[in-house]
Amino acid sequence: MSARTETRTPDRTTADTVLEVSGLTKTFPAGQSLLARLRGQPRKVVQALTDVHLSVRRGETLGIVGESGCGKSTLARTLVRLYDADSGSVRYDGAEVTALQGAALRAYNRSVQMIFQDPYSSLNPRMTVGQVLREVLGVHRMRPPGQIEARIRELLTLVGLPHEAAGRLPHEFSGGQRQRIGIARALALEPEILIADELVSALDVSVQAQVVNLLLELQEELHLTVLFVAHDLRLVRHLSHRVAVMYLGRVVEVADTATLFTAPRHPYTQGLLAAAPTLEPGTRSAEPAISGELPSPLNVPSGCAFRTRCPQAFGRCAVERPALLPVQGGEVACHLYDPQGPQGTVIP
Amino acid sequence: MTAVTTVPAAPARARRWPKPTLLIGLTLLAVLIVAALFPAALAPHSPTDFDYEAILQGPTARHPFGTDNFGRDVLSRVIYGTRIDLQIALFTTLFPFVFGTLLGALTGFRGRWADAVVGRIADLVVVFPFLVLVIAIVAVLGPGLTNMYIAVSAVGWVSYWRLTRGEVMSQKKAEYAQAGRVLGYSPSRILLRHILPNAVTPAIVYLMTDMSLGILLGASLGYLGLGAQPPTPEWGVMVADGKNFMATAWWISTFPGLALTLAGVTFSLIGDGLADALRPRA
Amino acid sequence: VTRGGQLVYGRYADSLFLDPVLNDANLDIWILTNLYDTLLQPTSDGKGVQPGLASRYAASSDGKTMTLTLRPGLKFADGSPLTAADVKWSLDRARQPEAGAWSSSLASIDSIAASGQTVTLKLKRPDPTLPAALATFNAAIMPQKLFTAAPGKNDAEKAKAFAEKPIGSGPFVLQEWKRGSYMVLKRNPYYWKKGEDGKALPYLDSVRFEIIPDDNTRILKLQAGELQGAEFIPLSRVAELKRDPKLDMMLYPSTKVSSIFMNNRPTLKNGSENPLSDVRVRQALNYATNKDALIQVVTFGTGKVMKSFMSSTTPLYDTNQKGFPYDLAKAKALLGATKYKSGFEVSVMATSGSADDLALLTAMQQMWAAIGVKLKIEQLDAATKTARYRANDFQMRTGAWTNDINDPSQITTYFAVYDNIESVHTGFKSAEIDKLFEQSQQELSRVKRASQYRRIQTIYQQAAPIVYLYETPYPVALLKKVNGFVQIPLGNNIFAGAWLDK
Amino acid sequence: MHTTYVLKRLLQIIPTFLAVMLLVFLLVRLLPGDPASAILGDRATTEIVERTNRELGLDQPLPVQFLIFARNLLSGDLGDSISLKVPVMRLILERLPVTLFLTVYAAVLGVLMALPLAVLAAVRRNTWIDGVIRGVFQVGLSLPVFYVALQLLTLLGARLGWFPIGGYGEGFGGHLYHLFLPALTLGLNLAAVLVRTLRSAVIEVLTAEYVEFARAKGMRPRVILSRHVLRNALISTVTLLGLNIGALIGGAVITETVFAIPGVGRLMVDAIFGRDYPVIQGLTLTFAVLVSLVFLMTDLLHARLDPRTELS
Amino acid sequence: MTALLEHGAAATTGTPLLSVRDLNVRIPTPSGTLHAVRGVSFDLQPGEMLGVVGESGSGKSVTLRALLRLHRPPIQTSGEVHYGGQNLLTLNDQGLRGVRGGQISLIFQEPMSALNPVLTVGEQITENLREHKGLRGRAAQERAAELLDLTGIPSPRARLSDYPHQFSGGMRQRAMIAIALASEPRVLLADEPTTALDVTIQDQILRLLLKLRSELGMAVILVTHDLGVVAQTCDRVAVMYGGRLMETAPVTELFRQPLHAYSLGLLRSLPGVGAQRVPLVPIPGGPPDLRVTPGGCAFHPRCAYGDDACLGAEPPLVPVAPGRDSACVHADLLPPPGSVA
Ligand SMILES: Nc1ncnc2c1ncn2[C@@H]1O[C@H](COP(=O)(O)OP(=O)(O)OP(=O)(O)O)[C@@H](O)[C@H]1O
Ligand SMILES: Nc1ncnc2c1ncn2[C@@H]1O[C@H](COP(=O)(O)OP(=O)(O)OP(=O)(O)O)[C@@H](O)[C@H]1O
Ligand SMILES: [Mg+2]
Ligand SMILES: [Mg+2]
Repeated sequence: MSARTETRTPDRTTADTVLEVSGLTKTFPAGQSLLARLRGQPRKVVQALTDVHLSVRRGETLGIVGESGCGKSTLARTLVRLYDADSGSVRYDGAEVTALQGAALRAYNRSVQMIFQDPYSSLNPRMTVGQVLREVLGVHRMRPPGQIEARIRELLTLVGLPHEAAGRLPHEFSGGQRQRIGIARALALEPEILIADELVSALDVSVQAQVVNLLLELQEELHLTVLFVAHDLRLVRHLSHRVAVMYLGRVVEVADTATLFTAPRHPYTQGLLAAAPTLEPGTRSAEPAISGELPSPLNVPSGCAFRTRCPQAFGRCAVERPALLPVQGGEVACHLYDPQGPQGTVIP
Repeated sequence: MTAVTTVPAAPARARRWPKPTLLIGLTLLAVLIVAALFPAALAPHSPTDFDYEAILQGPTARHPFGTDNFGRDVLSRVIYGTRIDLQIALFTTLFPFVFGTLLGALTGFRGRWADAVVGRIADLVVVFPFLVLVIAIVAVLGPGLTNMYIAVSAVGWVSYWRLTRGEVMSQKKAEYAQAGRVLGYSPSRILLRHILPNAVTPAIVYLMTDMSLGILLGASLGYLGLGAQPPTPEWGVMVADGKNFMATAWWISTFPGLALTLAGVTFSLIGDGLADALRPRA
Repeated sequence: VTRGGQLVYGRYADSLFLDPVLNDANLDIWILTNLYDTLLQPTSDGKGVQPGLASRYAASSDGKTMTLTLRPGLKFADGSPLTAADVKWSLDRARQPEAGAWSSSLASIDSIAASGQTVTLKLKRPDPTLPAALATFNAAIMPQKLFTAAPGKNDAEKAKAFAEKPIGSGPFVLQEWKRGSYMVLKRNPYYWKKGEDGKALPYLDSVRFEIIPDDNTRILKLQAGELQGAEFIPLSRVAELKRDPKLDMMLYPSTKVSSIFMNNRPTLKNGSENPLSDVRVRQALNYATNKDALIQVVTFGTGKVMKSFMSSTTPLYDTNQKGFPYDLAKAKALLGATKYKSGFEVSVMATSGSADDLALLTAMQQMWAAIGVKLKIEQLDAATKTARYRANDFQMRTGAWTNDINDPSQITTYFAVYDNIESVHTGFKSAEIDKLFEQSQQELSRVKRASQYRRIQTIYQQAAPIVYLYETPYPVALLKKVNGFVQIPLGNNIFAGAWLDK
Repeated sequence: MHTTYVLKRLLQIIPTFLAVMLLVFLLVRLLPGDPASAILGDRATTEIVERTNRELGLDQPLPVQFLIFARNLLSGDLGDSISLKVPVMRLILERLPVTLFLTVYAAVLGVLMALPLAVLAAVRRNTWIDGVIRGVFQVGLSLPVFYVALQLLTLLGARLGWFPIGGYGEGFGGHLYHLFLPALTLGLNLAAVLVRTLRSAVIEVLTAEYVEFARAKGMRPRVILSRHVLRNALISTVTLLGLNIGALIGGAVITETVFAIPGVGRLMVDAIFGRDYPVIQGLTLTFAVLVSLVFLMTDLLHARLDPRTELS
Repeated sequence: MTALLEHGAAATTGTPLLSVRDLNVRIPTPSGTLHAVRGVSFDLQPGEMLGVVGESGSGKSVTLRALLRLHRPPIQTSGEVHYGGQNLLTLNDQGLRGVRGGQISLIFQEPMSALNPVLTVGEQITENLREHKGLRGRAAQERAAELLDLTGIPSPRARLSDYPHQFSGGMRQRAMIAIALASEPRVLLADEPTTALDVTIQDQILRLLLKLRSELGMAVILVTHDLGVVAQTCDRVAVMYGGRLMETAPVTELFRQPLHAYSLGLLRSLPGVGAQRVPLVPIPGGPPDLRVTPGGCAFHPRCAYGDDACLGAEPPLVPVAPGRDSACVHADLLPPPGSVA
């Protein structure tokens, strides 16, 4: 079955790779009845991430897209060590981070920060913006005590909030402003990598634009590397240098933005793009892009996870999991693009 | 860098005045506290002195609430009772609240075996008949308020533990708590500074209900002779003592009964008000 | 009189165990005489004895033999004959030392002989208390055959089984018993005593006891006519119920005396010095106690001042006893002569939840404060209080007494004679009383006995081991249509002569 | 349907039961005063007390006593009451149904009062109706049970003569009639607790989108109330009821005393004051099992009412 | 009839199916009364798919609910909603119930909270069938299964006895549509029916709506804030801001040339297809405070084209071009969205 065990192609680990994810797997235990356990049935697990390979280049914006539940957040959270991976490795500047603890972990987190999706629950409702920032700066001794207030003002300016904002509680801010506060909080640690999990999904388009602009400016100014996790393909396309497409816990395609959006390879990517409504009235195709629903992560289909909804699936797809292989402008995990031909070398 | 200075001013800072419920509740509480602190200044008579000349007298100008079977002034006893009953309210809930909440925070946050162990103990406490425990403790240590507090505390923490544990378990999944971890905060900081303040509200609101329950429990134990000991002017015991005179001298139990109701209403108003006031604005 | 009907009577608590010999509680004792009959019976005024199952009894001149003649044709409630053999068996069972606390009342009996209608008691010594003892519940006559036929390996087990469905020769027989709820006694058709109409007692078809622990509820139920009688009316409500035109508020004379027992020992259990060991202190406390005020506050005017340690209803009570009239000056003077002239603190054990104890002690706190004595009230539940008291671990405690036997010897053994229970654990000991008591126990002359008892009461009063308080009656409220019911000074509820107006 | 779950829960009761057993055994023996003192009273001499203790087996070392207790328990024997001299099991079997009847009756009355009133208060929230309902129950919640009981008894029993004063009655109808006032007393207390929580639960349900959706579907108000609002509000009622019913069983003491009901509450108090060890032990264990079962039933009922619940 | 169903060809003439005039909704809150919908008027033609867009809080949902008079006191609804010759806002309760769900159905954004968690999907459909179609028992079951089938739920008969939580998000949305369709309504009001869903499922649901529209001849009001959804699905668009309609236009027209500064702002703030990683053009500022009556055009404080002409009375929604209404004083000044501002 495990036809694919060969090591990663060396060219992937280029000098400017800042974060290298390989073979990352993460499962969550699912509830199971006592009877089933007594019967010795294997414990069911939610397959949130399966053998994920991904490299992030310094200074780039890497978009991560995929349907709900495909593991985007899990990936983000595993990268910042909110979750411990089951297996696989994450290297930051060449150093393994999956086992970091204590001070080393804190140092890592200073470099790799995360901004959360929900502008309402990601801020402690009882702490003023000033307190939030003071705490981060204080705990990590980012500045001597005397300079903390000045730094807070600096950060607020950086994210475009008035200085008076320091004295206010989160509920006094709009959603967009709260996301700015979240960004300021992450930036207080002067990170190198910013992981933005659905940063603007909860915002109105007009406000989205404000936050997106801020992100662009900050990236310019602070040379940030950004992992931009989102649903919205239009935004991802606008922001990202490269895009990774995930499906059921796997990365199925990674490519330059231009390549991905103009010449998507994976049938899933194609379907996804087709399903996203464009702003051109009347361009809808006759047939639905992808039919059916996402299979349960408790019961991931064998072989290629997408085969159950794939219009081009064939025999091999059900038995062999396609590896993420390099193609022009990116990588794709689909038997259709197997250099040895779609039929590959597999038992019929 | 061009700061986005065009950001709109935040929505007008909505001043949150306490709701009328809370205001009324706090006002009533203030009245009770004044009565508890300065009973001597308010009460026209001694709460314990007998007056054999004035036994079982109905309300008069001299004794607005009448006198009891010892000729004691009911008004004065009600006023002096305030301190006792507020004390009961406080002491029956203080330890359960503090201990239960902290334990709930710890086990809800760290879970695993500690949670399981405490859960078992809580089961035990809940299925053990409260009265047996109270009477046992009171019998071992003697009746009186202190031992009632001990008995109630031995049981009372479970509610707070449950409430806080559940709330902490859900709060720790909130993104702000997760953010704390990514920001490299220590677990204790996340728990105490971030989660607990947000998780403690139900416990505080319950505290108010619990306070009136505490007073009522005092009254019930008084009925069984296990509560406050005479001549302590405790409202519940006064009501119980007056029950034999309900037909002939209604005032003996009615006025302390009103005081109990007043205290109950006070705590409940504060509870409702706090529930509202402490709810964080999203 | 009118015959028939059911009398529903409200009791504050249920009986526990209906065996005459092995029980201990007033709850049982006070109704047992309705189920079991004794050879002799106490008179209704509690001062003497009258014939019961035995129509005649005679003592030999040396006082060492007593001969009793049974009435002819006696039957148990199941119709089986009551024989002299039953009497012998019953008394033998009751007097064996294992038979609980009451066996000592029959201790003077050496042997018993039964023949025909005659029962002969051979005594070890003359015993003036024996007639009273034979009129006491533990000397009840039980059916030997039925009892021995009851399941069980030994006497205790058989007693348990038999007490479930007891058969005696009393006026009533147990018909139904739902523990904690009600008990129904039905008329024993074989009862020997005749009523005013010349026919066999009792008049009532049945008596139903309803258990109603709450005083208020009991009264409400009576007022609503759901009960025809209710015991233990709180004294605070006596005046009110007296005014109720539908009710007879009865205050039956009782042998109940309430007092405060003092620890007379020089040191307390915890080793500290005990001011109460000084007789002047004890007298001072007695004089400083305003009994009249207490009677007002605690008994709502129903009580009367206690002048001897025994109640005025007890045989051989000395009417010349003065007790301790309230005299604050005397109290101060007495205390002033001791080293406690500036006062002291004393602690008293009270029964928690007892309204009377609390009323009493709160009032006494105030009274004794006048002579500088600070009374600390310690409330304990009854079992704890008893345990502490029995271990002599107390300074003062509240207590009340009722006689079970129609004779002064019972209270005296407990209150005044050290050897039994250290004079109700006060530690009081008087060689003279011990001697007088021993003599009185064999003194057949009532006059001489009376003078011995006069002396005992005087000595006791002078030594003041207790604080004399008051005597109180049995408060029972009855509907007007209830007649002929009596609770005798010993506490026994006598339903045999009760009848209801139609 | 949930057999394994039920089995698991029943298994879980066992350790709790054992702990309760040990705890109550030690606790009663820690109490000052001994059964002999309690039943023999003031007068008994030392020899008599000792003899009684010997007869009761209380002179044995504690571990031995415990082993005997445990062994008898396994064979279903809770021992004999010391003061009443009858098997504890029999006492419990006699008295428990009374208390259970009262408790269930009270719970039914409580829910019957609380549910409609809570719904009314919720529907008319912040109006005077709401205020009156909440106010009345607040007063009920602030007064001691015995006071409420006595007032009900005086008014509905003695003054108006609608109900008998105390007692248990004969037959089902008799029980219903006799226990009405005590059940009402307890029920009022329970209702006061329920109304508070239910009102907010109903308000929550009323503002839930599915109620809005039902209205948008053109459902009749009655249908909306019964099918959509009440069914959902019932879920929280059941949970709340389960939590309170244990307290209700344990809290019947005072009601049983005032209303002269021969239930286990009164028995328990008498047993404790009388140091009747076997009765205390037996009742405590019964209570523990009962409450555990009530909790289990609540959870099962909850699962029935709310299909979202996962029992595990 | 079919002509009406042609995409983008909804007639602007003819008798409207639903006609809304001067709809106002006032919501009292502790801090003042929110005037959440202010003088909204529009017509819905038979078979038309009308999109309503606008930022969060602009009053889209409140408007939709007001159409069915779902707001309860103390919320006040005034104006006229004409349907079938009746004003729904003054109709008696019984008549209203017949229209609600019977003639006009409403579906919500969050199917999880809009479906009663304790009733099976089947029960919730048959409930509607009984109320509006008088169907009971087996017949109702059959019909319910048909409806589920119609919305594309596999093995519909078996799923009838499932509870909502046993469905996936997309299936729940379908189930809700099935419930709404049970009464064969003439109008379907859909409040963000796909916002919570993935694009792939959104695509399926929108197709379903389009299919049902053409098969059943329903008119649909589709509330959304996704302009892409509007572009792909609707015939006509109404743009809401601050409780008012700012512009109504045929969908192609709007995207070609918006005639309200706010519509323009909305379109501009979206990333264009062309340039990557260049700053977007946000609408500055935040939504208006609905508690205060604006002194002029509600959008004026955020508007790049605003001047004194916008102040004074609030500009009314007036026809500015054939089939197009706008409330913008400067409607004719506005450039097409693609050009640089
Ligand atoms: N803490 C957790 N416990 C159990 N399962 C989890 C947990 N977190 C995520 N999952 C499961 O893992 C899978 C991936 O979830 P994840 O949140 O990473 O998806 P996502 O791509 O971020 O989805 P969305 O777009 O909805 O945010 C899902 O099936 C989810 O249910
Ligand atoms: N029940 C209510 N109580 C108070 N304010 C309300 C209520 N319902 C709506 N509002 C307010 O009315 C305004 C319009 O709300 P509405 O829900 O119609 O917006 P919307 O356009 O649907 O927004 P969204 O896109 O977020 O759904 C908002 O300011 C909202 O806060
Ligand atoms: Mg996510
Ligand atoms: Mg909306």
